[in-house]
Amino acid sequence: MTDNVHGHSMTIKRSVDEVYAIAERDGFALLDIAIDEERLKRTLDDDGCGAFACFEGRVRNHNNATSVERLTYYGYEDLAINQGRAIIDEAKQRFEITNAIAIHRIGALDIGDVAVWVGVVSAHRYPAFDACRWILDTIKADIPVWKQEYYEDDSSKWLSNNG
Amino acid sequence: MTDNVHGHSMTIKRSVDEVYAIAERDGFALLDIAIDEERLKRTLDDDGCGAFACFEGRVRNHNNATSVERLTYYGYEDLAINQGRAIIDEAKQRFEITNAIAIHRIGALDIGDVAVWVGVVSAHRYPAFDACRWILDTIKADIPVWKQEYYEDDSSKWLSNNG
Amino acid sequence: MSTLAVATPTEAVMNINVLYFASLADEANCQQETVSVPQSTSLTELYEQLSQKHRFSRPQAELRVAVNDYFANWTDQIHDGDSVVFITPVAGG
Amino acid sequence: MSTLAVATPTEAVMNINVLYFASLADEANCQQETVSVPQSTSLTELYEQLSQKHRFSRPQAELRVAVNDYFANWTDQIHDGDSVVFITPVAGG
Repeated sequence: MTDNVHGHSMTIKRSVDEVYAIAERDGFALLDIAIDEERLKRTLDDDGCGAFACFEGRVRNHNNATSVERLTYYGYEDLAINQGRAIIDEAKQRFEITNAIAIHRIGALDIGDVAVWVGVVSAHRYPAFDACRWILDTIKADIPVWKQEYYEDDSSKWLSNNG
Repeated sequence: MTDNVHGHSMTIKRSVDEVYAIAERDGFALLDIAIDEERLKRTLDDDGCGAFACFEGRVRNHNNATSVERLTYYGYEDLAINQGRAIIDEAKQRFEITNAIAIHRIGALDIGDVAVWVGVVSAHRYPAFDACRWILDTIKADIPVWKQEYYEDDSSKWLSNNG
Repeated sequence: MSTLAVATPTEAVMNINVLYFASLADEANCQQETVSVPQSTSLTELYEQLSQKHRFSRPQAELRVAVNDYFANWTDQIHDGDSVVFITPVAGG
Repeated sequence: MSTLAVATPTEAVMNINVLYFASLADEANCQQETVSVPQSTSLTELYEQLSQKHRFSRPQAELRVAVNDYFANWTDQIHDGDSVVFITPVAGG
């Protein structure tokens, strides 16, 4: 039952190349396979930038004291892309940065898999750090992605970032 | 003349494998070839960590309004390694992080080359960001590395981080 | 396609495509449905009606709403053919 | 190996290995030298003497000092065989 009613939010409609093209143009996209961090990083190469800050959110093997086996992320792709574009645009206005890119992965992830990647380049270091953190926080607050944790006894639950 | 009196500070005494072994054990080393970011990142893999923050300081093509052709970094290797160990130890006490590694490159670098790499893993995201920034700031303040910028007209000057 | 009880044949109606995600999809037991509602129906009224139908556990105050793939205000008007999604607290990252 | 003028033959002397980096290497026109100084010579006195010899442009107040590959205090004592480095403002990153 779960797979039926969530099938539309576990995979994306776009091709992988489309996803990276959207990420390069708009700064954000959803992807349903492993994130190619080197590809995103290369997209940000800029001779005028002395600073590159990046963050990877990975699936960890515990949540508080509970052991986690795997995690499934579900996303509302079209809203995520529209909202992601707005977040990256706002980051470029708030901080002295040259460029920023983020991708959130959806689907079934294993321990250690990268769920979200954020990279920022700027001339100087503090705006890169500040923008990277702000983009991550704003993605976690506003991008329509949900997650369900699965435990050793095969039970699961919906998680929430804000209570 | 310049090369004679600075020769000892443009290359390292240790082998590349020794450098990465020291970085893995103590958290900091100097290197005189391109930094292998993927190798450092793999060293930090930890299933208990949901957060990986990293920073790359790259040679940019300008400093204020002046066009920069290349940059040479000079380092005092043995002091750098001792001081780097102290910095990483202190970072682990100050912040809720699991591990941290940084490498500073010395020698002649081209535009776009990575001069310094800092990576931090932790269970949660804010300590990773905070520690990464603190380690970078402290490296810039305390690690005995100096740099000379070379300009289009072949002139050069010593730079200083603190005036 | 389901029709809500409040839409009577004599009124002008609009068809709204509602998508469900996360716990709302579990509770509605579907990914999407098209509902016919009177033309003046507000987003708040739409959620109230669907909430009764599917016995959603989240009150509207805990949700955001998106119209045609953009976040919207609960006071925004909707029109025939619009796509509406009620957004439970997100949990990315 | 150079010997500083202040070290007279009747005093006990210590040999200190001094390494130079960055602008101090330019001004000293060497990477390192071994100097013989009276046994009670302080780091401050050592810098003063070498500064006169090489006409260093940086006053001591702008420098840090390292002994045997660790940062030291200017008031730390040095001993025969020690390695000393005067550290101009660093510029890594």
